[in-house]
Amino acid sequence: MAKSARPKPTGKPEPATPAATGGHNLARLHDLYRTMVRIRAFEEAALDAHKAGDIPGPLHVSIGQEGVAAGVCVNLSREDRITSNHRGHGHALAKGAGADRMFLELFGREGGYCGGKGGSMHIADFSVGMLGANGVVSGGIPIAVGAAQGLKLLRSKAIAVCFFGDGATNRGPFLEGLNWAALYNLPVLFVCEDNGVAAFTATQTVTAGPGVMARAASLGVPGLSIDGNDVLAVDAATADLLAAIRAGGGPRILHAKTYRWTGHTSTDAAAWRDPQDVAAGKANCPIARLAAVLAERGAKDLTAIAAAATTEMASHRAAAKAAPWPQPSTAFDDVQDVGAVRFS
Amino acid sequence: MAKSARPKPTGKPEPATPAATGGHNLARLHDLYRTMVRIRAFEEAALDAHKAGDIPGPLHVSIGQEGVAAGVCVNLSREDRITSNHRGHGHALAKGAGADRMFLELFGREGGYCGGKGGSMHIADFSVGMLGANGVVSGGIPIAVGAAQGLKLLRSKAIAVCFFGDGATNRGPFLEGLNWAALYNLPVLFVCEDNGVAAFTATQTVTAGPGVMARAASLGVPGLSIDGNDVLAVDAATADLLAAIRAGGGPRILHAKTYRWTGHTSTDAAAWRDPQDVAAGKANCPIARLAAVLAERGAKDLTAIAAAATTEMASHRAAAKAAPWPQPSTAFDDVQDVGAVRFS
Amino acid sequence: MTSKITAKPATIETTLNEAGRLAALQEMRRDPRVWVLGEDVARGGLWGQYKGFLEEFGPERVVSTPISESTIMGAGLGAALVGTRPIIEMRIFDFVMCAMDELVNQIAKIRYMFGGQARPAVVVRMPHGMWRNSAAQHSQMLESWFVHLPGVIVVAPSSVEDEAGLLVSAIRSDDPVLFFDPKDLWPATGTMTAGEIAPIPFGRARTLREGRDLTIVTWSAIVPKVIEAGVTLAQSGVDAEILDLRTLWPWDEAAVLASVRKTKRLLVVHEAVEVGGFGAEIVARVIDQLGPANILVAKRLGAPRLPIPFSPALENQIRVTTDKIVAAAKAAVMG
Amino acid sequence: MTSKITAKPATIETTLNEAGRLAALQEMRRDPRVWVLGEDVARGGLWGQYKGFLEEFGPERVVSTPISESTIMGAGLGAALVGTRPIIEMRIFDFVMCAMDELVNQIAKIRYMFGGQARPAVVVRMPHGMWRNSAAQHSQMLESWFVHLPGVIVVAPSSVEDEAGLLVSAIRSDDPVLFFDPKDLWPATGTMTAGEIAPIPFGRARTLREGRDLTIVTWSAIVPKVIEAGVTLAQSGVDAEILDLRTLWPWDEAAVLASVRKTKRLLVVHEAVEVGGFGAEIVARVIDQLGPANILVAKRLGAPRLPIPFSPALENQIRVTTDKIVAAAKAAVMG
Ligand SMILES: Cc1ncc(C[n+]2csc(CCOP(=O)(O)OP(=O)(O)O)c2C)c(N)n1
Ligand SMILES: Cc1ncc(C[n+]2csc(CCOP(=O)(O)OP(=O)(O)O)c2C)c(N)n1
Ligand SMILES: [Mg+2]
Ligand SMILES: [Mg+2]
Repeated sequence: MAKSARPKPTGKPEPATPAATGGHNLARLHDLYRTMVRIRAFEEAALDAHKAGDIPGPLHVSIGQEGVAAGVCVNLSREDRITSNHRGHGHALAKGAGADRMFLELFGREGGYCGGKGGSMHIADFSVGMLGANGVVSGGIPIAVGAAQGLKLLRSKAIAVCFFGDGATNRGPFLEGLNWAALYNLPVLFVCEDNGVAAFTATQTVTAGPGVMARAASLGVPGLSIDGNDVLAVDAATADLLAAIRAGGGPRILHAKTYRWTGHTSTDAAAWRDPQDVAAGKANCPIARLAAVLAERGAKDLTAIAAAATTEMASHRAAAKAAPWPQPSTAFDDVQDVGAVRFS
Repeated sequence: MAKSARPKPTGKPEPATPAATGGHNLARLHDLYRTMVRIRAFEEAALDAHKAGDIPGPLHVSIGQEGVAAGVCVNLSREDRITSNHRGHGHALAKGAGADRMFLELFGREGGYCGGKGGSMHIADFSVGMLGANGVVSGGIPIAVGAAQGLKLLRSKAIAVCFFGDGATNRGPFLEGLNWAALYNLPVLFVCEDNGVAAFTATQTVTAGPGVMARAASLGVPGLSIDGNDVLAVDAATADLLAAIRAGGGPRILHAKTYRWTGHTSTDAAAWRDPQDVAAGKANCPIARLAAVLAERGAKDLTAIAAAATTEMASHRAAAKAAPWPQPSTAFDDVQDVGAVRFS
Repeated sequence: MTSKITAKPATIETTLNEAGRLAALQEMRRDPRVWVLGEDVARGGLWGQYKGFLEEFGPERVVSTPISESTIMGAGLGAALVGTRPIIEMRIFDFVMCAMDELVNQIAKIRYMFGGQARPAVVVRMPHGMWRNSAAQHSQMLESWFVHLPGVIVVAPSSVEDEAGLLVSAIRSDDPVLFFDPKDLWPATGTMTAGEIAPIPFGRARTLREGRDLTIVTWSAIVPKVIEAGVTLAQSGVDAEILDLRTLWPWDEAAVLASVRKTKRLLVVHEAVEVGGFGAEIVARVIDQLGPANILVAKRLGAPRLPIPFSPALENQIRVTTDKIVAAAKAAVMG
Repeated sequence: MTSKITAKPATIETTLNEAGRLAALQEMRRDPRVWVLGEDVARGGLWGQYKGFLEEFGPERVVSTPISESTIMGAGLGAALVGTRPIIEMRIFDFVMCAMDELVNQIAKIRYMFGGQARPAVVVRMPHGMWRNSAAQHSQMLESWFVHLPGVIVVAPSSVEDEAGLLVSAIRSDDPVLFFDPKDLWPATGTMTAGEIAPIPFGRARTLREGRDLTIVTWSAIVPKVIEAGVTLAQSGVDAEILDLRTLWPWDEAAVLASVRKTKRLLVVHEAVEVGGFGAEIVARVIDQLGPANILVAKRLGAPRLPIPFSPALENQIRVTTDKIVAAAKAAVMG
């Protein structure tokens, strides 16, 4: 099984300079680039494997949205926690989860992060602070808020980051969770990954009022709204917000406008979308945009990095396909300690 | 059994003039006064009956908050619907429910609005558009929103009014319901009766951000914030908001600041409150304030109106105490048509 | 799949999904007070159960909603209270957990609490059950919970004809109906009468097979496997009587009792967790009514008390399969 | 009521409410990771179960929350995932309906879904049951639902000693524990051992009375009435064995089977609705394990399938009473 290249957790994150993206040092730009192309390569391989019938169940990929996961997580240390949603592969990879064990999980094989019990929608890696994807829209909001509250109680320096989509802003937990975080001045960053759609419905057709930032402000949570396809803007805004949070300033929100290239699930062609919109969305690729910046600064290794990512993911995919299924008896493990059943 | 004096439903409500409360005609001021003293008398009689052991279960009275129920409901016709919360006697009375049947219900007797099945927290009178109190905080919000949606679908001219407390603004249904109402441009007026407390906790200690109006605005629901103990201000603001709603302008919110004289339930002394606050709250009595306006305009019959209300409620109370218990077998009625059980 | 007229003019062959679509379509045409609300319904719904509805009935009667489950449920109730008849589409049963106050504390109780003033005539459609490796949060079966909840009717069809006829009844019912579409069987095909879909009354089981050796009581998505098991059993000389309950509240106690009186052996098969499932109620009731002395065996076969795992290797392990049904039935007949 | 030391130095006499308070107090003193969140808890909680906690542990460990049930439940879970041990106070069980996604889809499944990585060590306290005419939305008993829900432990004490000892176990448990405080019994008095409260293991029934004629299995707020009925029955020559299950999952099947093997007659008594209640599971399991041939009677006594009405005249009508228990037990012995 190929070894997964995890991005090194950036212990003390270097503060980014919001205005001058040129101020980023080249290593960090490379880090961001590598994370994004690894996510892209992961998602493309997963999509392909799903089409090939090797990944069972529903699959939600985040192609086009890589800038948000990468730009946020580059600012986190391993001790920081994240919660994610149904479209969480990118968040997990950016937080340092191993692509190898993720692929095994997607394939439902032994050695997967959840031993094959979770699949795509439930990937978690507690060892790197990834507290799990979630199959319920908004499900991660109260969990992140509680994690932040627990961390504060334990006098930890770590903080919590909560990724959710635009669709989640219409469920009750959004109001409750943000009010709660502001009330107890909790160290949590809410990240609204706004791709404009929720399943098969354009979010603006089911959302009233001036938008997520106004909602958050009305609940006492300030923040920044940025172009989520500009990974440097994401990085810079996150750094600013985290600085405030780590200084005890309470919760913040990052609203990142982005675009999802594919349909809702791997089997959804999203034929209802305006082809021009789709083309425009794809033209605004976060990876291509960073590549342009890097090229301007003289980077020559981009193709190699992308190729390495593709090779890496292909090898994880192949390894997953070759991996054994979990022992059937493990279906009975990890329900509960007391009162567990063992029969079939 | 004494006959209940229901306020006549004001078919075509006369628009109030917000600025000049003096512009109110005297009959309307009397109407408002009568409604308020009837609510006060009802609540005092109920509180006393509860202390005497004649009313079982929890009892939440609205003494001090009469201005909101009266000022809002004077603008409604019988066809308009309201939903209420756990502190709903005033809303029911102001909407035209009979104090006689309300007392019977509080006492758990035959002839009560719910046949003794509901009690104080579940009074409803569908015949006057009162769609029910609710034992769950925020429970009435989605119901009111749906009622408005149904009315719109049926091409009815009626609208829905949703009464809730400040405590309800921290539950998810507040976000969902307001977004929904704005989205579908529904004819619904949200009324936040803000007495500053939720059970045994001051609401501001558990609420972040700039407040309910900002939350509503962020969800696309504009409105007015007024002194809820100034019944004329409530009347005027409601008239304005309803005019907009009835003109097809979509939902509105009325935020009415008020004060609850008693503890959370009839058995709660609310000893934790600052005695000075309590004194100030009581000094700002909505009934006394309107009485002053009426006196200035030469009204002489206020004592008589108040005395009549007290007498009326005493007689309903006595009638309820003398009334028979519901037939035990009725416990089996009104569960469902198909699949109902009959045994004990 | 679009329904196609078969040779026999009186019936059509179609999918369970399409049967439900036709039933809702018929009722929305019949009664302008009927409407549907839920996520993505204007696009035909997640499962295509409402395909073409927007075009025919417009956006006021085919309401695509925000992801606001509490309000989908609660607004449906409110709209019923003023005289409309909403079909509340919950997409996948598990999400109903986001709307339980509205369902349990409001819809189920409102008529009773208000002494009969309220008539919450809603249908709550909640596609449920295990389905192509969707893991713990998209596969639950908790239908037994609602049998324990006063104020509601619980429907769990398994066939094309029942999906259609029971949905018509549900939409016409003045009681709130919890309608568990068997989502794994959406593409299952079958025949139904052509033309007007007649309502199927609640509380009547369907006898899928007559037999003398034991009574198998079952419902919902597991039914095709039970039928299969019945064939296998017959081949090995076990003559099983199979009853599909179709509705769990009210349930056809008389039919079950009559059958068990004959066979003296009862096996309840359901896809849900065995512990605390509706099978327990059936066994307890049969024992209560017939007396232990008149019964030789009363057993249940359900899933072990585990969340649903994702991997096919694990899901298959805990699923109730045809083999397990055959084995349990044989054991019951030997026992 | 404050606990007072009685003549026997080894025990104290106190209320069930105070027993719970002492247990939580002891555990919060023992383990700084334990904390409590819920509405009004800083003021001692709705029921006084946390009186004095704020003063001793401060506002970070005694967290009065907004009326945000989803987040009370979900934040408790999140805080557990980083290593704290929250007591999630839900005030009144019925409000848990506002937090079912967090309980059912998240807390109960998270360990399993994540292959063992998560340990949701939370206690969810949910005072439940009929209580001084509080009507349908403040009186529900749905404990059987959670027996059917994999991933959780279900506890339902009825005595002072069990409230204390089981709450200590719950707080120390790494599994999520749903703790049903019997709210009608808050003021009930009883004795418990003085000093350190020892944990009571889950899954062990308590025999309240030994007898030969029938086995009555029961739990929660109805227990004092069953005890009373036992005395009355004895006076009329019926010798009932009474078992208080105390925990419903795991439940003490061995104790129940042993008793029914002896008496051959089973009566399950619970306050909840009979249809689909946990009594059904007990009957089904006993029949399954002992075989119908070895049992003379297996019956249940619970409430009829109705929401709880408000009026004393109606509530009394549908309640399980001592008289009904006596009558059911006599019928079981005759039958
Ligand atoms: C409570 C709940 N309701 C509905 C769903 C079905 N569902 C899954 S993802 C999704 C859309 C979510 O949109 P968004 O949050 O914007 O995320 P995106 O898919 O766009 O990344 C829906 C409706 C769900 N999983 N949970
Ligand atoms: C969902 C829910 N949580 C908690 C309660 C308990 N409770 C009843 S009233 C109340 C306070 C409500 O405060 P508010 O809405 O401001 O109304 P007020 O009592 O001040 O009129 C609480 C917490 C409840 N009934 N429902
Ligand atoms: Mg989206
Ligand atoms: Mg209040």
